[in-house]
Amino acid sequence: MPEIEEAIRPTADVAKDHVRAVYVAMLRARLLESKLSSLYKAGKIVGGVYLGKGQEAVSASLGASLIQGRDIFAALIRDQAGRTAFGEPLIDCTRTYLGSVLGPMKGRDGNIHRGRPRDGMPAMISHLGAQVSLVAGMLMARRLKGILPGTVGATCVGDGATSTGAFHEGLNVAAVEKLPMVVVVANNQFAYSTPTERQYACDDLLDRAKGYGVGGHGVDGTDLLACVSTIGRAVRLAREGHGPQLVVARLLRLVGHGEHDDGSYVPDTLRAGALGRDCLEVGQAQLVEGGYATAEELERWRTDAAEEVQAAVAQAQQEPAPDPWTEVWEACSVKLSTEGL
Amino acid sequence: MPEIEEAIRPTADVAKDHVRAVYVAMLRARLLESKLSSLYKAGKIVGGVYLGKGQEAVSASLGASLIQGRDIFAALIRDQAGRTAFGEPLIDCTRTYLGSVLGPMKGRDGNIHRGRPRDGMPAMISHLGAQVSLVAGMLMARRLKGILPGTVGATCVGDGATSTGAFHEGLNVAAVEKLPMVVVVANNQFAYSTPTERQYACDDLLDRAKGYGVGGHGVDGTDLLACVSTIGRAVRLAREGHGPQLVVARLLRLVGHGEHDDGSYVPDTLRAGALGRDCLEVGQAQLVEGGYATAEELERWRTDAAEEVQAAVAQAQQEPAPDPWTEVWEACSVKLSTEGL
Amino acid sequence: MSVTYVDAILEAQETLLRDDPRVFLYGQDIGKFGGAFKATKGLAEKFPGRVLDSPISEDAMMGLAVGAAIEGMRPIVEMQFADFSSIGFNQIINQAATHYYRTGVPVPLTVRLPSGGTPGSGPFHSQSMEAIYAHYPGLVVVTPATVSDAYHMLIDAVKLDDPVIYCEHKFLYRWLKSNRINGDGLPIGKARITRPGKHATVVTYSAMVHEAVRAAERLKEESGWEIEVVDLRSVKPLDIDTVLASVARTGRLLALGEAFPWGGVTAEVVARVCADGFHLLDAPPRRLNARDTPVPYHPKLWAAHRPTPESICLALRELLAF
Amino acid sequence: MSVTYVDAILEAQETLLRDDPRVFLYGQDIGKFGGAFKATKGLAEKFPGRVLDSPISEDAMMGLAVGAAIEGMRPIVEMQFADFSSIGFNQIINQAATHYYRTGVPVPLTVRLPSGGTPGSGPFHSQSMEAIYAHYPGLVVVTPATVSDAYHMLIDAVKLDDPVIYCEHKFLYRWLKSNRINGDGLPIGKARITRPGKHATVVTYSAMVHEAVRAAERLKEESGWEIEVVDLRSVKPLDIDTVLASVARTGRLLALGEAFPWGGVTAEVVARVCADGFHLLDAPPRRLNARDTPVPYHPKLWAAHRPTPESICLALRELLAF
Ligand SMILES: Cc1ncc(C[n+]2csc(CCOP(=O)(O)OP(=O)(O)O)c2C)c(N)n1
Ligand SMILES: Cc1ncc(C[n+]2csc(CCOP(=O)(O)OP(=O)(O)O)c2C)c(N)n1
Ligand SMILES: [Mg+2]
Ligand SMILES: [Mg+2]
Repeated sequence: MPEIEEAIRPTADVAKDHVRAVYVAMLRARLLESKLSSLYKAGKIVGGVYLGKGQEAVSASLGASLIQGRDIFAALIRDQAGRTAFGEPLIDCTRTYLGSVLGPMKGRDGNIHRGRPRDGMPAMISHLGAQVSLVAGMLMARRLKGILPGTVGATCVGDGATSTGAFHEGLNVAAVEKLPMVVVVANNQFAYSTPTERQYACDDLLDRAKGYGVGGHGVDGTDLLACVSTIGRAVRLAREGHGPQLVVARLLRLVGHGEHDDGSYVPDTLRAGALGRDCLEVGQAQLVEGGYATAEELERWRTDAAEEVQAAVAQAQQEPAPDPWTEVWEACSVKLSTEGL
Repeated sequence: MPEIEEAIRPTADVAKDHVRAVYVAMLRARLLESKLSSLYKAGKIVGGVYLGKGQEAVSASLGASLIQGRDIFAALIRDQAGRTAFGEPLIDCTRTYLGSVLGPMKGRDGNIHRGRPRDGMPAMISHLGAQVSLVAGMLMARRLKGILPGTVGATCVGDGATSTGAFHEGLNVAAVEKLPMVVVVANNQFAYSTPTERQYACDDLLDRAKGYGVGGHGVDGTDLLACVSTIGRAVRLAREGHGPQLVVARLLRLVGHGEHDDGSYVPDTLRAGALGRDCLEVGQAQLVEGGYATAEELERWRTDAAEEVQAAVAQAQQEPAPDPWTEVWEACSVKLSTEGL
Repeated sequence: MSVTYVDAILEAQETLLRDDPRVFLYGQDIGKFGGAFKATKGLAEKFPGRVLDSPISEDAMMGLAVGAAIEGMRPIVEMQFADFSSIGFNQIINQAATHYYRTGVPVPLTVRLPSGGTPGSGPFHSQSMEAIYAHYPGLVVVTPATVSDAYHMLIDAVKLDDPVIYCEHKFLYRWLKSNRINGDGLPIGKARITRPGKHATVVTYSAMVHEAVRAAERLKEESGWEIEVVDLRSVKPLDIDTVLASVARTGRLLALGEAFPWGGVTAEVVARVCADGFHLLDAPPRRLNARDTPVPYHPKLWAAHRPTPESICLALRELLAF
Repeated sequence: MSVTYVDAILEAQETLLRDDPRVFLYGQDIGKFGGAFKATKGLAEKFPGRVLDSPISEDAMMGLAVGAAIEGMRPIVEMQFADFSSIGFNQIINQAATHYYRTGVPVPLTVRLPSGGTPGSGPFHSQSMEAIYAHYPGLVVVTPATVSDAYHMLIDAVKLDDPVIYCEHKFLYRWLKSNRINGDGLPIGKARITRPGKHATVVTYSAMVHEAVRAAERLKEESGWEIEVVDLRSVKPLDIDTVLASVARTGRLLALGEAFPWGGVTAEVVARVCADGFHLLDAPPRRLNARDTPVPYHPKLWAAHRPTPESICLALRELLAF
């Protein structure tokens, strides 16, 4: 697979564009999400809102390391930035949150459950951990079709999701099959309100990699450049045939679990500490200091992103809601009986 | 808990008696099981027969390190020796296999599913891994009642069972709660016909201990003295408050998965190698060489055990089968309605 | 001062923790945080060490509860949503449900399942799983529809020596209020005539009791029909005697539920009534369930997915017209 | 030369693997070993890389199958016993069943569940889970009772674009033989009149079809009654038209099943017949199921736990006497 290797191995130039692209995705996601938050507070959203604030560097680094149209990205609850980096249009998000029937889920499912499975973006179910084996299966299919190597499948989970049997079974199966898979654990120190000491007893979730026989990579999730390089390397290793790679990113969720939650259980000391840094601010400084972008570029990106968000919201808001009268109430694709039962 | 520590900390003498007791349990189990095997071939058994041949050293070392009436032993599929060492009377086994209504399960469940939950021996369900959290719960109950420390809960699983979500969730919960629990993995290289390379991808299942934040202990499961000391230490550490301990014993199942299976998928090279040693023979040699027992004693133990097995079989064979007419067909202990539905 | 349905659940748990040292609570975020729906608010502080946050491990949560129950404790497990009990399914149906029959040792645990649909909750936060659990011998399945039942049936569930699946309806949590918790002493296993009538019987449970009453009121106003509403309260055991007595009075049966249409409580009710009270029926019995798709996310779809007063009225009119 | 029921399953899988490159098999011990029941014997050698041994991870097995199906493959997953599908339950009902409705992308997978009781198998190797899966929108549930159906319905299941739960009865594996596999072309979703009759209809499926036929023969011999036996073949969709047509002829219905008595197929059948064919019934419909306890281990208890020709005859005599 030499040509694939080349395509993603960062040369100095590629790396620069890549970092810029990651940052832009983070920025677009952040602005979109803060808009969603306002809309939620204004009662304009259908259902709950779950944001990825503080996790954009991790998520976008992953999304941007994957190749849309070839790879698989099973985004999870806090992956707006990764989705954006992977190439999901913002309108998929606003349509879903605002209940447009034109969204990818047609109003049948909502918010972060959206996806386009045929475009390498499976639509998550709520049950945590369940997407790990699903991605493994998508990769198995490709192997059976003879189109592996060449594809990477990736998914993100939280620290809490590592306690699920599904996570364990899925990662283990992927390891047994030596699939080109990347599982990123965004360890944001809490699962809803539950701190990590009630979730696991090991020193570092990274200690699990060896037990599964997979590659292990730890990273400071607030550090954009570190995320780009570590997650990029994990994706590359998977792509090059080294089997599943487990990335554990340390960071903090800078919002509540959902917008209904103020996250007041997160101690101030944590917020004030290194984990509480805002990866977008860190990234911005890194971009300027490292000469990846100028202050003007940053400003323009922000303006562009704000306009784009505005447009995506405006468009979705004008679109019709699903109509129960024209809804096709069928759970199977094939009609075997007149009644459906 | 000083008095408990004393009770099990092997002094020279205690250690000798302890090793002898372990060996006797192994022997009794072996003879009982070979009798069960003959009975199975003669069509005298109700249902399937699952034996622990080759795993007696591991199992009995565990059973003998636990204190009946105080500790919990959730025996699994290949734990006849551990059950015997823990104190389960042989008649519980023969009654269950021969379908006597006087057995602990009254004919409602069979073979290795028997137990006496009120005496610290939960009755396993078939679903692998499920007993891990159950034992954790029994220990939690004791902690809540204020009678922890002082108790150890132990269970055995196979290499195959480590792939279950239940094993993962259960061990993780035990670790989070820092429960005095010992989980012994009898890695007998196969899960039914499936070799370990289709089961997991790590070098050694022991590598998992760190990922759960629990103690880890590896042992050659064919070596009686090694098992006694390693498993004894794991139990002691659990009892002394060091949280869950994971023991991984390397060995080989010297029989088929069940007596219906000839195990022909096990390569001869494995059988002929170090893992294929018979722990009972190894143990016998160790006993004699180490001065733990004389040849006469060994011979007497064998005769006693054979008689005991014969008696347990003879007794169970005379006993009545369950009678559907007098059977109490009730799944709940409380009768809430006349119909039960 | 009024008590909501979720307050009643909180209060019942407080009472149980206070009065019975064997009781403890186990679930995700139920400790200091007080639970996703605040059904355990303040309890961790009041009962230190007895209200425990669990990892996201529904299988282990249930296995742990069975183990504790075997040892004589009375665990109450909160599933964050009923839908996630699918992960604890194996431990519930194979470990908890079979234990008494297999060993003679009962398993006194209670699983709280925040159940049923609310607008915008979608396919994985809206499920009604009572029929799944009721299928299994060894489980008791209750579905309180009132504030008082929410309280008393939880107390009774925990007192029962057998495993109880306690299905609490999320839609009722804050919407349903009562001036006080006043029990009428009905035990688990007994249904209640929520609204007496004489022209047709609606047999239902949980949130649908209220939709049925609404439909009944509408039909009364509009056309003078007197619809009797029977609240099953527990779906297993199912109080067929009360149902039959009602059908004997009205001659007409509508079995109503919010769950999926294949099988389930409504099928069991109709099948039982037809087997035991065939001669009582003056018209073919009817069923009304949710539609045969996952529960949709968008409120507009959701409202058309489950039975509503409108669709209940429609079904009743057809039943009455027979 | 005769073909057994399990041979038919093996042969169907061989045909599928041969004719459709999208098909692969996944399950515990199904590779070189050929499966716990030898339903995949020789296939790993004939189709290298397409018959894969899985770890003991039913949740992941099902998740993997869904993922592969989304990508256009046609996985067949063998559960070692239906009972262990309780671990794959979440992936089946939440991932597979909801996928088409949620995303518009169908999930063409088949899960083979070795189901039902055999003497000495006990509570965890004897379960019938068809009713559990049939409750969920998005799943098709089939229950072949004949050698030919075992073959053809498996072929049809794999060809179907939707997830199919294929319940194969372990009791029939080697006991049921046929001279050849001769299909009658019935598709999934259509029931079959296995034995025509005129005095009563037994609606049943899977192994109980044979017990019903035995009972029918006995009643014919002993008293001249002509009992019609309807084999549902698939329990979801359930072919109520064929059932109603039969009941229209006989006026009497016994719904018979091997599963637990609360809910399930028999409740659904009775409820549907009563709703749609109330006027066709000359007697109250009856149900006969297993007893309401876990499936007992000892053959003597087992034989009294599930319906037998004797208990079916008894139920039919009461039905006929009405
Ligand atoms: C199996 C399962 N149990 C419970 C839940 C409810 N739930 C949704 S998100 C969440 C917390 C997740 O924590 P984590 O995995 O750390 O991800 P984070 O929200 O921190 O990104 C919980 C408990 C669920 N979705 N799935
Ligand atoms: C969840 C689950 N899936 C499948 C089975 C069927 N089964 C019974 S024993 C067994 C193999 C177990 O292997 P291992 O855990 O290594 O134990 P061993 O038999 O080698 O002692 C399997 C697959 C089961 N009991 N539980
Ligand atoms: Mg988290
Ligand atoms: Mg093994």
